[in-house]
Amino acid sequence: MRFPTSLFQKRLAVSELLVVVAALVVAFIILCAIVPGWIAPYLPTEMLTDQLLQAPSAAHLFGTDYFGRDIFSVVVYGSRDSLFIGFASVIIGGLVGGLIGVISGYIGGIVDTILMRLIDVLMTIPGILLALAIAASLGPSLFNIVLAVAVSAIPGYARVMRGQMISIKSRPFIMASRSIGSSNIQILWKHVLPNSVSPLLVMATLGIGSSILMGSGLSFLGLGLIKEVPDWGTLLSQGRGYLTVAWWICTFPGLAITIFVIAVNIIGDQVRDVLDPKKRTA
Amino acid sequence: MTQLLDIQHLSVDFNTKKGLLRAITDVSLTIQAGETVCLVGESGSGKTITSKSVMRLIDYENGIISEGNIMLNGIDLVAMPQKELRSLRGKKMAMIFQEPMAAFDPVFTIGSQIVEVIMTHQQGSRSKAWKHAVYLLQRVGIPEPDIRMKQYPNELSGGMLQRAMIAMALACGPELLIADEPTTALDVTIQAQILQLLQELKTEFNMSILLITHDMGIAAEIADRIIVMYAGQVVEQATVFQLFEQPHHPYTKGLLQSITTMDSDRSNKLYSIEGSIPSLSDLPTGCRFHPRCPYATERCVKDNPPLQVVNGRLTACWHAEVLVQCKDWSQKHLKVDSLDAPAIEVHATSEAREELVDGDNLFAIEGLSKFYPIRNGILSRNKTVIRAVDDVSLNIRKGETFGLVGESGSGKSTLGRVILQLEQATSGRVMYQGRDLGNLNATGLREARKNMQMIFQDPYSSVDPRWNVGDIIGEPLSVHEDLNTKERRSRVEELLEVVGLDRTWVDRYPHEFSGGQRQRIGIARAIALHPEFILADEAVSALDVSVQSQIVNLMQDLQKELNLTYLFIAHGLNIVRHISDRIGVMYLGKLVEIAPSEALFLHPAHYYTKALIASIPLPDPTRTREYIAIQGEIPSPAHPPSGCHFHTRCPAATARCREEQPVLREVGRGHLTACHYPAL
Amino acid sequence: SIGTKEADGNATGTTTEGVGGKSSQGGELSYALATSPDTLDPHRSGLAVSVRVIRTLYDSLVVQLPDHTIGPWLATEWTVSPDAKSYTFKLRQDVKFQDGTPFNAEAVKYNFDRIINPETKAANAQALLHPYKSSEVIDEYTVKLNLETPSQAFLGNLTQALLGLVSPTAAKKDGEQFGKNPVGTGPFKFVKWDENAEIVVERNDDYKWAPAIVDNKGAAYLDKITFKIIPEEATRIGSVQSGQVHAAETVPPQNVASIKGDSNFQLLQVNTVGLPYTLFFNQRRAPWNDPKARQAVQLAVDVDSIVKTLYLGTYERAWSPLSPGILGYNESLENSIKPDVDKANQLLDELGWARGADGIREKDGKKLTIQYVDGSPNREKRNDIAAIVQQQLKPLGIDVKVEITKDVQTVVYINGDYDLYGNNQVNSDPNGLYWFYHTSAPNAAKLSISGSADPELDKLLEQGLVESDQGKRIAIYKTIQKNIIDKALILPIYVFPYTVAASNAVKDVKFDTLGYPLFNDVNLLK
Amino acid sequence: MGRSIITRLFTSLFVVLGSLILVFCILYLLPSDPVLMMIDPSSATPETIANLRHQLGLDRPFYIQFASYFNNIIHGDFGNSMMNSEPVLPKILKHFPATLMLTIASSIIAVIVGVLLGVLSAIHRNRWIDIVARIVGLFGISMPTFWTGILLILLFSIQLHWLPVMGSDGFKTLVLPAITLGIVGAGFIVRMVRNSMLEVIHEQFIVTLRSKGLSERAIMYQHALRNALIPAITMMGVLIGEMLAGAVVIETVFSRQGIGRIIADAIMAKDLPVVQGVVFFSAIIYIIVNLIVDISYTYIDPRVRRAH
Ligand SMILES: Nc1ncnc2c1ncn2[C@@H]1O[C@H](COP(=O)(O)OP(=O)(O)OP(=O)(O)O)[C@@H](O)[C@H]1O
Ligand SMILES: Nc1ncnc2c1ncn2[C@@H]1O[C@H](COP(=O)(O)OP(=O)(O)OP(=O)(O)O)[C@@H](O)[C@H]1O
Ligand SMILES: [Mg+2]
Ligand SMILES: [Mg+2]
Repeated sequence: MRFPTSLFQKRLAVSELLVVVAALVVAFIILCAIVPGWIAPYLPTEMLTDQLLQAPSAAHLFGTDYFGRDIFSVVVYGSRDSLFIGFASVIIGGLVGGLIGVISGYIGGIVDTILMRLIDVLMTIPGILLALAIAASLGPSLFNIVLAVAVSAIPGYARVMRGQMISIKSRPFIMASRSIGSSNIQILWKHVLPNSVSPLLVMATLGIGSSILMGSGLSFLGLGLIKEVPDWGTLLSQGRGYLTVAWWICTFPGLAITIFVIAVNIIGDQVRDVLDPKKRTA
Repeated sequence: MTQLLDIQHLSVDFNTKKGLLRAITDVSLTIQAGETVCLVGESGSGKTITSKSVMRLIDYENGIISEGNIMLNGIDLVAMPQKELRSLRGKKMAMIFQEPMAAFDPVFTIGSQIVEVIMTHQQGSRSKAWKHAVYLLQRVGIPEPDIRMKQYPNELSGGMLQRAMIAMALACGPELLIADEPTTALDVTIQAQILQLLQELKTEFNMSILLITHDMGIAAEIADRIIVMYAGQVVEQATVFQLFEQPHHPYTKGLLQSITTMDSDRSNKLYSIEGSIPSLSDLPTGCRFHPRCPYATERCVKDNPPLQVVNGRLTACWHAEVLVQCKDWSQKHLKVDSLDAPAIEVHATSEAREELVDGDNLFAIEGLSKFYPIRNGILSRNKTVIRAVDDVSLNIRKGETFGLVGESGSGKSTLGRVILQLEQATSGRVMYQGRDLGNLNATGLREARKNMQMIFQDPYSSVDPRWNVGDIIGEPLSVHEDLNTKERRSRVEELLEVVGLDRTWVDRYPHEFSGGQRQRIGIARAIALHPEFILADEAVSALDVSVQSQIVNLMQDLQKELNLTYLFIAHGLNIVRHISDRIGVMYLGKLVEIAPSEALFLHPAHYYTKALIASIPLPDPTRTREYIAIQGEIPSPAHPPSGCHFHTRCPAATARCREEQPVLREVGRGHLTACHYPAL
Repeated sequence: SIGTKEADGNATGTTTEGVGGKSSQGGELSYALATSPDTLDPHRSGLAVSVRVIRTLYDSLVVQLPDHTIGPWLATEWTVSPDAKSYTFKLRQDVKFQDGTPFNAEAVKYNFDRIINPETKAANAQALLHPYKSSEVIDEYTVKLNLETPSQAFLGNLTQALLGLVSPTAAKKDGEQFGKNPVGTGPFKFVKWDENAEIVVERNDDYKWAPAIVDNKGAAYLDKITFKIIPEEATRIGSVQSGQVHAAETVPPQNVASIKGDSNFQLLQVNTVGLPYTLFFNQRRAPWNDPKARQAVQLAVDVDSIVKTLYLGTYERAWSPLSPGILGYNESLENSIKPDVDKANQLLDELGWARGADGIREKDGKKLTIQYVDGSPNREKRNDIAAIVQQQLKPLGIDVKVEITKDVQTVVYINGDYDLYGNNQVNSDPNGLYWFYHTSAPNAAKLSISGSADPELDKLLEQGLVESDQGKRIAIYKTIQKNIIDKALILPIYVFPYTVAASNAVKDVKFDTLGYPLFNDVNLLK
Repeated sequence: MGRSIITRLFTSLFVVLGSLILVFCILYLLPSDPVLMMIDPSSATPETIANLRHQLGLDRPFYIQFASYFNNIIHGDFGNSMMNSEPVLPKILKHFPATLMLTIASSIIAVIVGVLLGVLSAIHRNRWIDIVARIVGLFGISMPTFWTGILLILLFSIQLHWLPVMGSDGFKTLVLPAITLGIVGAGFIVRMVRNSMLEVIHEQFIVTLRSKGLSERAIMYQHALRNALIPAITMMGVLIGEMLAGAVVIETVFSRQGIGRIIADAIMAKDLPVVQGVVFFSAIIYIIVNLIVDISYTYIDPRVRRAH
């Protein structure tokens, strides 16, 4: 593209500013997940029994919880599992769902019919029930939570990907490639897939947020993850009983989830815009 | 005479991410009451913006009128607030658009959308408005208007919708009707009907028309005055006779010369203006046309010529006065002898080509059919099929160009796809050099594909937007040939050069090219493997006339150099005539006529062919076309009429035509037609 | 005045006194329960929350008085046979079930036979009734209960609500569905049960056989009680604070202070009796079958700190396998153990567990770990206890793996897949220890939590069950308690106080010896 | 149309069967044993346990268990809860109305708020209204519902005493849960309506409408919105499913009766007949809702209507 970049920089609209802020937020949270030790002043397991339920202060930015843990530190360390739940379940759900969609949409016919009925089966059971049943069956481990959330996300990805496949399949450049003599696999790999992943990508960015939320819903229902360092959902769920006496315990992890999900969504919207060839060439 | 519309020194800017962008600069034009003015120019020259400025619709598209005046009947439109403008829009001035399907709200009935405009501007009851709407529909020639009123846009054909659109525009009796390419999306046959209708209505409603078109034929036919725009500026303004008699601006001259006429010498190259229209963000200095102008001087590079009176017309060229004196300038641009006059000399070259009538067959197509089943309801037992291609037999000879014409939906593209085995035929055979392509296995077919390539209508959507040019052109090479990256790159660069593109552009992406350039990319890809045969499906239809000529020339050059055989599908009959050796005419999946190019145009045997040819607007204002043009629209291919499919629209149809399906039979040397009563 | 009065550990049956003294008649009490009862059939129920409702619907043969003696209720007097294997009860003659069925010896026989009938699918009641064998109707109002073996706990168990007496007519009629249509002799009659929402009971006007532990011997003052089921803590407390209900049970520790500090509300609190919340070592698994290893943990876990941190001073720390207030409670164990990390380290060193690179002790290539199993949800912050224990044992070089599971039954009682697991039991008799510490029968369907197989302990527990001399019996249980602590079989954590937050309008809520609320005297200030 | 509905119902049968099998399989994996939850294993002998398992048919092979379950369903017998022997069907029917009310009420809130904000935000693209509406929408989909719920209780019930904290009787108890769940739905709808409005606004026919002299208001609300709602309606089916799922959490927070709590409890207790019953029920609802969506789709979008 040959845009004069200086013009771009001058006119940074509010919504663009929003994207920049969102990107910074996400970057910071990812940094927290990778190297929490650099950011957190305390260890997340450190129980300062003489400093229970302290309100936010300079010493404890987000206050302390009923164990006497520094909530800021717990939130910082907890980002790791939260993000893991978010990212891993999206990757698993996206890959499996995407693959089903690709096969279904590209092959079509009876394969499509069968796969789509199977997806319908998954769709008829509300996501959280499926997750609940899986989590209950397999027990609450990080991986099982991820699995539960991922499975419930599969139908969405499969449908979107199938739709993409079907619409891309009929675009003229696919026929162009076929007329050149490219094989099905070549066309699928080199044209169809690259052109159809963008909605999947957008969905995935948005899915990170909903996965984290679903994880916290499972915590609330008592099927959450129990680890030394709680993820945000668990922390929020554990702290909810203290809302009237120590609002900070669940407010900060709650905000962490909300802000992260908002930021990811803003970026997802931006990804949608950037990946949309219509908007790119306009 | 009073000016109905008076635009003075209009400049329009757009607020974009890149800052302010001036789309049109210092445009002045006037329209008198009862006058038809045509606005012509290449795509992107600012025609639509000008018309939308009049309606002040650009306000909604981040557009700002930064300079100038627009007066409608003495009312200043520029200063007027939107609220008051609304009472003028639809009432004093109305607009019709290019894509009638897109211009209607899909979720409301036609009737309610017409009634809506009446109710917005006039007091009165709904039932009165409804009655008026019915009258209007009837007036624009829509049969059964009462039923149509209650139908939704998707239930009407394109031609029908354009009529409805016109009815809607006329609802409040506007003084000015702006029509932005009202017929471009329609078939020639329908186009002729619509143009005729517009002219009738103009007098009946006593209004002025501002018609935007890029078809000089249409302008010649309908305009009183023509305004030529280039890169956001008016470059010439003259009466239709003045303009066609002697264009003063080199751009106008170029445009007129680019037109492929019915008598253009098929052995000659088509004239074309070099290069393409500049982008608004990157305008040349001085006269904006100078980079493409063969007469450009230093002055043209430095200073922008004003629109000034030269020989009783307005033109914006420093050298107009001098140029028109030149000898080669004053050569007549258009010479249209009467079509039915048989006196056109047969060019020597075409005679030579005539031999091809008996040449070697590259393709022998026998009884080819392609039916598409359509589902109506999941349980519905009575399967309906669309007979997209119905029992077509023809031969394509080595080295020739076989043209295929016909209205939209007649099955041209489908036939092309089935020949190339991109789709499985329902029945029939495609023999390629004696081999039945239908019997090949996957690898055999892929091998065969090396020899058969395709160029597509839309140069943009037929390339993967995520690939750069090098990859796009290199794709056939990487599929079929074992080359390393360097070899492939150098081959791609060669190909770029062959199709007239810069070899350094390999890393660019499709969206960074103009339409004509993109089509060259498509051609480069098609010839990469040195194929024997190329299917060009509407390969030039989406391009501007000047660019069309460039591409057609290129294709012809390549044909000579590489000894290619073309199947050239198009709906622009002029172009087909120019490029093709033989032409087939399709109607509702059937091949109704095959003939050598000249013979077809001189002696069309089938009434459908005749009608098609008669529908072509002639770029000569001195001749008025007689409207023998076909009535009605193409029937649905799912339920084709009995007997001769064309009988419903044929002036010569008899009872026999209704019952008996005619077969192709020879009516002249190499001239076949499927008509019981050929018009020879 | 604030009607709050906290019961101290020994004083069960605490009452709150009305301000005016004169109780007002009528009114509807709404009382929020923390979980949903499983059934209102006492014989099939296994949840404490059910007992709170069941107690309003049913009466028992006998009642336990605050001094641990047994008093009359539906039985006016009783005799025990010399071999202590049969009990003969004389019954009140003026009692009838709420459906009109007369209460008599037949009814009592029907009830107890029903409990041991497998088709009833009786739950805890079956265990409480053990070792009941059969009943004999002596005359209309005299019944004799025969036992397989003598049991000193038997009479005490009869005081429990789960052995309350159901109407034979109704039980026969409704069969499986009796739990949804309960009929007893209690002060309140069942009206309706909207699952997950509320249970409504109304006054039984005929009632005049209240036990000694309440003042009002006749029909209750309240017209109705609506038990609202509100599992979510914040919602439950919120509904009292907002005035939507009169009272709510199980006040989380963090809310205790604010309720106490609010002059519009009162906080009622009574310690439950039986076995306190205790962490049991699974003695089947090495290395925790070794007393020294267990002692190291016992010395390293700072229970005081746990209880203070989590319960903010509202729960008492437990010291013994039994809770204060029960017969034979051994006070001498209180403050007997002080955290001593050095000693704990030393013990583990002695056992050959050496610290590995990550600070966790190892021996023979195996890490020193504790599989700490706890149930979900985080009831009474028990999961949090696990979290703290995990942190407290880390410096000692023990890796505590916390497993929170919904399915404790399988993990603990069937698979025995744990090293440490916590539990408690509300019980009226120290014999409750038997089920936890006695070597389990080889064909038992369920493992005992402690996995004890200690002949000495077995013998003591068997003696305790049959010893008829109260003094000797107390001594036996004191020994047992000391024994258990000395061998570090368990880590007693806290004594659970039953807490109720109530508006000041609620007067005269009383509690039985086990800490269950009694509504006979309750009245609402208008 | 009528015919295609029948075919759809027919294929739906297989989908329902599929969901039943799926849930059956998942729950079959649950390690816990419902029998042990029903009786006290400490006193029951292994024989009684075995007897009970036999009685409940739990000792039969997996596929036979399913076959007999399915056979019973065909005969209208959904079995009894393992926990308290209550017949499943009446239990579901009893609890369903509360959930339905919640779903409907929150959908109404979601649609009204969502469409309003979505339209405003599209019309005023990139102005402050847009930014605010988008952020509100984002908050809606980003806050864990139980958190929102508790916050609302604290504010409206405990601080302001405006609304009851909990319960499922009467209109007042519906308000807070419906808002909590409605906010989520509104968040989704805002995004959808905004996106499709933006797309519609750039359609050619909007230009035509302007050229007809219509007011912006009429163009936006009569024409653009109606077109924009078409894709939004397809989402409604999904949304209602989400709302039913959201009920699981909301009903717990607000101590409402409802199907959500039933199933949560049943799943954890491995109460197969109840879980199966609810899944069957929710599959049916899903299918019906989507059928309704499709029918209303054809009603609103004439392009689809013709295709039928
Ligand atoms: N909203 C807009 N913002 C920025 N640039 C615009 C906008 N609308 C049109 N333009 C630019 O203004 C120039 C003139 O456009 P216009 O639509 O008037 O061309 P035209 O002559 O009607 O061409 P065509 O024959 O393709 O319709 C083009 O370069 C176009 O890209
Ligand atoms: N894949 C398909 N499925 C169903 N019908 C089809 C399909 N492709 C084409 N048709 C139908 O077959 C008929 C012929 O279509 P085709 O595209 O060949 O026409 P055409 O002559 O190329 O028209 P145009 O000039 O508009 O390109 C049309 O009625 C079209 O609707
Ligand atoms: Mg235009
Ligand atoms: Mg075509």
